[in-house]
Amino acid sequence: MKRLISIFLLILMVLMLSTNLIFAEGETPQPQTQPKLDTGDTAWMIVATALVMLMTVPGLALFYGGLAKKKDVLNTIAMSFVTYCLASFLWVVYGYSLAFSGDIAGIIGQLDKAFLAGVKVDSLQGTIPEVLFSVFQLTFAAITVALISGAYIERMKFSAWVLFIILWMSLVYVPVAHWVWGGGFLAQMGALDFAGGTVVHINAGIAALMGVFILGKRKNTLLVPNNLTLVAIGAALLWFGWFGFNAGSAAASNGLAAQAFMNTNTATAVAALAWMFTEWMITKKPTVLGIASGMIAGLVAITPAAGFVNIVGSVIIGAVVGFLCYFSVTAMKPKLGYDDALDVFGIHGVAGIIGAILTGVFADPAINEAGKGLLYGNPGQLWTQTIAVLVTIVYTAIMTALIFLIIRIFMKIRVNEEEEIIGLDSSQHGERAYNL
Amino acid sequence: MKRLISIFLLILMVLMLSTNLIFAEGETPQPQTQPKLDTGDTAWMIVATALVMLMTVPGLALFYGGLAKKKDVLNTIAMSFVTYCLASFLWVVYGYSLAFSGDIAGIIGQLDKAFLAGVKVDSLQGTIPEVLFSVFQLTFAAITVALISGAYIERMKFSAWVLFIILWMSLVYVPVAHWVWGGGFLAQMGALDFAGGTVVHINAGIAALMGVFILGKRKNTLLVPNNLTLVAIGAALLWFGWFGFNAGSAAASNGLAAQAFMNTNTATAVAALAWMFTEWMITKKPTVLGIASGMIAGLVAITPAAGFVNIVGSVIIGAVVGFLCYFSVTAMKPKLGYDDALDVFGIHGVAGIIGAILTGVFADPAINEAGKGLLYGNPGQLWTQTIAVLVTIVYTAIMTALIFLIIRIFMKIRVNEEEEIIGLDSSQHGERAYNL
Amino acid sequence: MKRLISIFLLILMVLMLSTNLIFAEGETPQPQTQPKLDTGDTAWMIVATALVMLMTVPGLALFYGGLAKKKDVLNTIAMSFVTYCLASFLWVVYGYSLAFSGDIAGIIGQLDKAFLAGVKVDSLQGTIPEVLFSVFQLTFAAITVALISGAYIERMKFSAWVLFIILWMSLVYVPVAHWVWGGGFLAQMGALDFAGGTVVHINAGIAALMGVFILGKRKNTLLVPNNLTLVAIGAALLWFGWFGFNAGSAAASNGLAAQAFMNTNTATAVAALAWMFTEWMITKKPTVLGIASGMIAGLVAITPAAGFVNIVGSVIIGAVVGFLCYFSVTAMKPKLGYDDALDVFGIHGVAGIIGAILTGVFADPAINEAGKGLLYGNPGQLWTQTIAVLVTIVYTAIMTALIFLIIRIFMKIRVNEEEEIIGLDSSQHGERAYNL
Amino acid sequence: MKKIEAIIQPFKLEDVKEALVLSGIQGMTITDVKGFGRQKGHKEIYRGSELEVLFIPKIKIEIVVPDELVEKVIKIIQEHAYTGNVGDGKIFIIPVEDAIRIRTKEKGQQAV
Amino acid sequence: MKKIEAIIQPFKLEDVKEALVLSGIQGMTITDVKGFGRQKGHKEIYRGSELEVLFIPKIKIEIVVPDELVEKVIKIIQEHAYTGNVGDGKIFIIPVEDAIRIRTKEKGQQAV
Amino acid sequence: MKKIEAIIQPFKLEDVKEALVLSGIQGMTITDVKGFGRQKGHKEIYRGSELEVLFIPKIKIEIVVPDELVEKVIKIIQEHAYTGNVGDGKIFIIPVEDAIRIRTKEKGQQAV
Ligand SMILES: Nc1ncnc2c1ncn2[C@@H]1O[C@H](COP(=O)(O)OP(=O)(O)O)[C@@H](O)[C@H]1O
Ligand SMILES: Nc1ncnc2c1ncn2[C@@H]1O[C@H](COP(=O)(O)OP(=O)(O)O)[C@@H](O)[C@H]1O
Ligand SMILES: Nc1ncnc2c1ncn2[C@@H]1O[C@H](COP(=O)(O)OP(=O)(O)O)[C@@H](O)[C@H]1O
Repeated sequence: MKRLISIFLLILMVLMLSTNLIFAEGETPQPQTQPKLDTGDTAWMIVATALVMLMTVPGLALFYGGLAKKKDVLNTIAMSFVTYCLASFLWVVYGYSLAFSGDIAGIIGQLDKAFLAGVKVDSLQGTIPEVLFSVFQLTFAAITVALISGAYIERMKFSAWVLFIILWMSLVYVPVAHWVWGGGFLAQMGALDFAGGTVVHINAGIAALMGVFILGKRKNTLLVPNNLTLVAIGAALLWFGWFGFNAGSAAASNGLAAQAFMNTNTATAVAALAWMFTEWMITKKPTVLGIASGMIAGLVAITPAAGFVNIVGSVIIGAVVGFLCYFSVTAMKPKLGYDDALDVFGIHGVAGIIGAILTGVFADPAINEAGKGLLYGNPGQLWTQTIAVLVTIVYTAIMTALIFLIIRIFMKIRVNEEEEIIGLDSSQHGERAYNL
Repeated sequence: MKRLISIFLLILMVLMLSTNLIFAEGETPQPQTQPKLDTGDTAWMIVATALVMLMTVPGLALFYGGLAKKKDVLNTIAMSFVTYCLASFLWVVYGYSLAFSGDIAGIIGQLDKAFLAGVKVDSLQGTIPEVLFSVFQLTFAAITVALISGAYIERMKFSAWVLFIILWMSLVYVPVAHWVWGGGFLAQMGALDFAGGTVVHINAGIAALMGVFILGKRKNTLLVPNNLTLVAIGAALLWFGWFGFNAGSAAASNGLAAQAFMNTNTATAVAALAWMFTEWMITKKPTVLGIASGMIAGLVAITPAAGFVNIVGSVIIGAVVGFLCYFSVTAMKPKLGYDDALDVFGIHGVAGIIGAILTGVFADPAINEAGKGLLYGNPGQLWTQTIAVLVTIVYTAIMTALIFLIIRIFMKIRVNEEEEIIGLDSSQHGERAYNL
Repeated sequence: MKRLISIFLLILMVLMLSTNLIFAEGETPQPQTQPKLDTGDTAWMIVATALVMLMTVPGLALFYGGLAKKKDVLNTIAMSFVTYCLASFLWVVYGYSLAFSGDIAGIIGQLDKAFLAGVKVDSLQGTIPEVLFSVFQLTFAAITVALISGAYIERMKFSAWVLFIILWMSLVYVPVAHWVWGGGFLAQMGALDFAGGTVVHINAGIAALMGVFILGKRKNTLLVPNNLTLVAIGAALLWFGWFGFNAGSAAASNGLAAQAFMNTNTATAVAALAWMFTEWMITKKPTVLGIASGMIAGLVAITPAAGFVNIVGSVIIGAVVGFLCYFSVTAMKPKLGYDDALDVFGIHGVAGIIGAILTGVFADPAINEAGKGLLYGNPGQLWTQTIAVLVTIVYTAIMTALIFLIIRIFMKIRVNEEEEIIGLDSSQHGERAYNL
Repeated sequence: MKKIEAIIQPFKLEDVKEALVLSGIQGMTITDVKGFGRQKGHKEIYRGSELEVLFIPKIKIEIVVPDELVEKVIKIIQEHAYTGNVGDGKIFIIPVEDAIRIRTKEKGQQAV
Repeated sequence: MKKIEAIIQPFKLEDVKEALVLSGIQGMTITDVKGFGRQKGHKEIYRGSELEVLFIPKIKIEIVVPDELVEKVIKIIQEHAYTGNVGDGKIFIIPVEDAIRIRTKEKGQQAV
Repeated sequence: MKKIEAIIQPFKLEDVKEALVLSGIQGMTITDVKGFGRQKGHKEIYRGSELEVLFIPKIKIEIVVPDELVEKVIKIIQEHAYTGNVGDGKIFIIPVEDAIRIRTKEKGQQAV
């Protein structure tokens, strides 16, 4: 634990120093044309932020927690909770600034807004307060890291996870967010990503996959959900919160937000049905877990597309992803044999990639002038999308491996066998979920 | 399952063809005066829509799921989840258009907005985007059908339920919604229904009652709630979401929405207390389930009245309904002997009727000029309310019976006895809720 | 039960008469300059109100319910639920009026707005409907009383609790709310309390402490959480709802609301981490309950400060309170030996006091002109804060003791030993939480 | 005295208990157990991961009775727990040397 | 060797265990069971639907002891599980032919 | 016939069952129990309040077998439940006078 703290302080210092030294001469943040604050837009964005927060705490925590084995449920919940808390802290310390303030060579922002320096109560970002924009973005950073935890559960030491959060958020999330949303090189390339298919889901999915290769398999790789009612609550709250995630990414209270809302709802519903019917056909039983899994796949796939495609696009994206992710989870994973406990790669990674690509196909300029896909005469978009996806995959894969190596220097990453058998709730937290 | 799909396609085709053939000459949708988009109204309505979504997924699913027997909890949850997903899909395909686009003889809308054709990102409905209006209405359709499931649980085949959703939504919900809200004949008659007492609750309540007559009793008709903490969460989320349902029905962010909010809160609180104290008097124990049931009764009863009555009206409606529904559930049901598993008729039907009638009594023109009740010198309103209620009851009862007959042609409606005994979670879904 | 009703009617009458007689000559409510309704502000405040409602129902109910013993979980939930319902009713009857309408000698309001008389659909409070302001305030009253219940659980008769709600809300909450927010003497003194640290948390914390002295210890004072997943859901919903509580206290959709949001998020996250790391250091295990407890401590402490301090202030407040509350709960309570079952004093009382004092230190006029703390050259503020805290403590302590004496006249306050052993779910409600 | 231990199908408990009570049996103790035997379990499939449920929920009834009642009790259980399907369960008879009622300190047959 | 099976009130477990440990007993196994007997159950009413709770939660303690300790153990349980109310429970004594400690393969009295 | 009652570590159940089935054992009944013995429990600390978990989750396996199989079954359990740590558990052998299969009314060794 003490080790943890000192490592953290070290990282913090190195980060701060290095960015300042290397990039001190970077250009100053561009002045933005500042229209007046719109109370309606602000109202929506405050709520959207709260909704995205709810996705991690408790949405994801419950979705993952319910799927964990009975003896690991609290550890699984704790991973999401601590991620949200740590990410919240790091974001105001340096995350926001490095991702969104200025730009250095298209790669990273600057540190001038560390501790939100210069972000005044009346600073605006578009028509909403900048501080609101900052906390909205914070919730995205938090959930991205938390998503990864689902792959690692039932074996990873809690202290190693805490260290992982700090490193991965700093070295992977913040730069990638800058590339896509902060004026970095992917943004400049014209990659379409309405609400974070690449930054959030592909990013998390690949990190999950890479991590489980390094972590190794659990002794018992069976999925034995301790409480599917928690999974139902979690999936529902994720859907509910995702309206903030996707419709909130319009950054305004307008028709585009409404369209993103409708697309999100449609693709999710269709994906849940697609998964359910596929499963029904194949195993003869439509499961609640299947419906819930389909929902998540649909939500992920529509994320990059929500503000670009029309309703028909949404239906198709939902149907495709519900169908394909069923197989990525039930066929591909067993075939390849990696132990992605809760299918973070199989759902977030795969659906994220499908969504990013299909955005390049279905983006309808009648919905949003900013995006024109293959079907509307712009095949080049597909290429741009592919590049953006590949860049993210490569960067994340390498960095995640590196981060595990760094952690290994300081501590064991896995609990020992006995701790794994008795469960991480007891060994890591000294608690039991239920006293029924 | 394949049967299910082919049936669905058939229905879809028939519906599309028939409405187009018969009603092709229907008048075009009336041009509406289109004021500018208001970001505040839009912000509220986006959130209201998300709130109503939350009522079904997971609100109702948990409320019902917690009340089901341990071996049927997932099936009960699945019924709500699949309803929301299917309704979401059907709504954008043809539901919205038939309910809200144009009007043919006061009975049904047209198909010109199938797949939201013509609903542009900047189309407005009042001061909010039309696409937002459409998805808001979608959430109402979904919950109405989902409500019915509570009556049928612990015995109905999942495939039969899926088919029921499609048929009932198409043949009952959409037309009735058109009559009351889409410019159909009840709207023209001047029936007051602020947020859907008739369309949603009476409609669902009667369908529930009719259905259980046809389905027959369960082998074990005892109520053995597997998890009352889920019931508490579900009831609370229903209340929370209902603010979107009722205050959202103002379709704007204004004093009327606020009044509807306050009325909703007041009637619900009073009804919960009324039920609790009645029960306390009679069985000597105030139960958590009683408090939760009273809440729902209050929410239902205030639904048609929320934007019409003043605070005193709300208190009285709440008190009356909390008191009466206690008896409809504990005395009337055993006396009449139908097996309405979770009291969908006893609560939604009865409270819906009480609310609709009392709206005709307490509607206060000082709150909303559009409504003037008996107490304010307009006894005719009471008559109009009664007609609207009766029309809905008769139509729903007949159509629901018909729908069950149709389903019977294609498949068995009930699971067999052994499946009922081992529970529907296992027989329909092959899952278990808890591994504790 | 009958006794309960007659007592209630009595109180009501006495209250109404006395205030009217004594204060009939009080000045009329000041006319306020009434700007136009802002739909954005209204949208946010509608949502904020729903969010604060969610804090009690089901947030607090689950947080407390999950921590209760298995045999007392429903009773614990019922205490929160019935509180919200009763408070909702009493608030529209007389609570709002006495707290917020007019002012008599700085001590109490008037009864002219009983049953919201004169609060029209288009009456405004600032830029939002007055009826919305009223229901927003209602949710604060409800949660304050509900908070107290956590200290008394597992021993108090449900009927005694019902009576307590009525008395405490009328005799403690309403006056104190008037003093601080309704134009009463503390408001006039210039005490800073953005969202209710004093009125809500210190108030509840002291009432909790005083009550447990009078109630006496439970036979089994061990904390045996029946279901920590409920605690996780409850804590998360409290955090989510608290955005409405704190950012909603800006009463507008603007930069200040955004700042309050960000401060709330930051302090909460930091406090959760501070508690977790402290615990990790001391007991070698970071617990989920510790993280959740730290969250609540952070939320409480930032409450008075949310709209006054900057981000650095939030971090410090969070860190201090997470650290100190760990000890107030694990060291101070055992040492002093009172049986505050769920640490209402240890968390709400202590964190509330810390927050109120630190607001006087860190209030930054760059955030909010209305507040200037010690660090910004205004040491006097610290004194004002201290006075406000002390006044509340003394008043609440005395009144709570008095209220218990009054209740004792009418009924036993504790269940008997056997009922305590078999659990309050069975003895008070005749229900069981789980049939798994 | 003997202890009769019967492993039965859970949904037969109500019937069996009813019949025993009618026959004058005044006490019994039941336990939720899981059984493994000729009755095959089933599979639950969570995201393609097959969970074999080998142990099937059963109820164990324990009744201590005087020797002369053993036959009667066995007969009742046998009749009322019977469905004819594999998995109906077993009855075991185990010797009991003594019994004590805690409340009254009675011993032997008085105690049960 | 004998196995002493005691069915007791759940809230007496703590007392009984404490007393047994003090007397030198080093091991026991407990099970959550439900009992039916002279002690009446209660009714729970959910929306007017009465759920009769006939089976009352009890704890079963199993202790295997050498013959010479039987009396002592019975006495301790009897004293510490006693409240005097109906439902206090029973103690049964059952013969045990052998015992083995898995860890050490010890047999007989050594094993318990 | 004997009833073999084995108290084992929960995570050893799979192994033991597997081995028994391979050896030809066709039925058994298992119960979730909690054990107290030489193996020390642990403490859970909830907000500073220490909850001593003295009773440790164990699995009780009950198998009724003809006398001639007793040794074999004991041996298998002993081998497969063994870890060498305190808390591995016990095996008790209890006489059974008769067994009945409810489905077929078979008695004695046929029944198990
Ligand atoms: N040898 C045995 N020892 C203890 N319990 C047994 C034994 N054989 C079977 N059982 C119990 O009896 C139940 C029913 O046995 P099974 O072989 O499935 O069907 P049947 O009793 O119809 O032959 C099992 O689930 C198990 O609990
Ligand atoms: N004949 C019996 N066989 C097995 N267990 C019994 C028997 N009679 C009673 N019990 C158990 O003993 C418990 C207490 O018995 P009961 O008749 O209620 O009270 P008391 O022991 O005071 O006479 C019952 O709940 C049941 O678990
Ligand atoms: N005398 C006994 N009677 C019944 N069960 C016992 C007895 N002694 C131990 N047990 C059971 O055996 C388990 C293991 O015993 P323990 O003393 O902890 O370890 P070991 O078996 O290695 O000596 C205990 O948890 C308990 O369930």
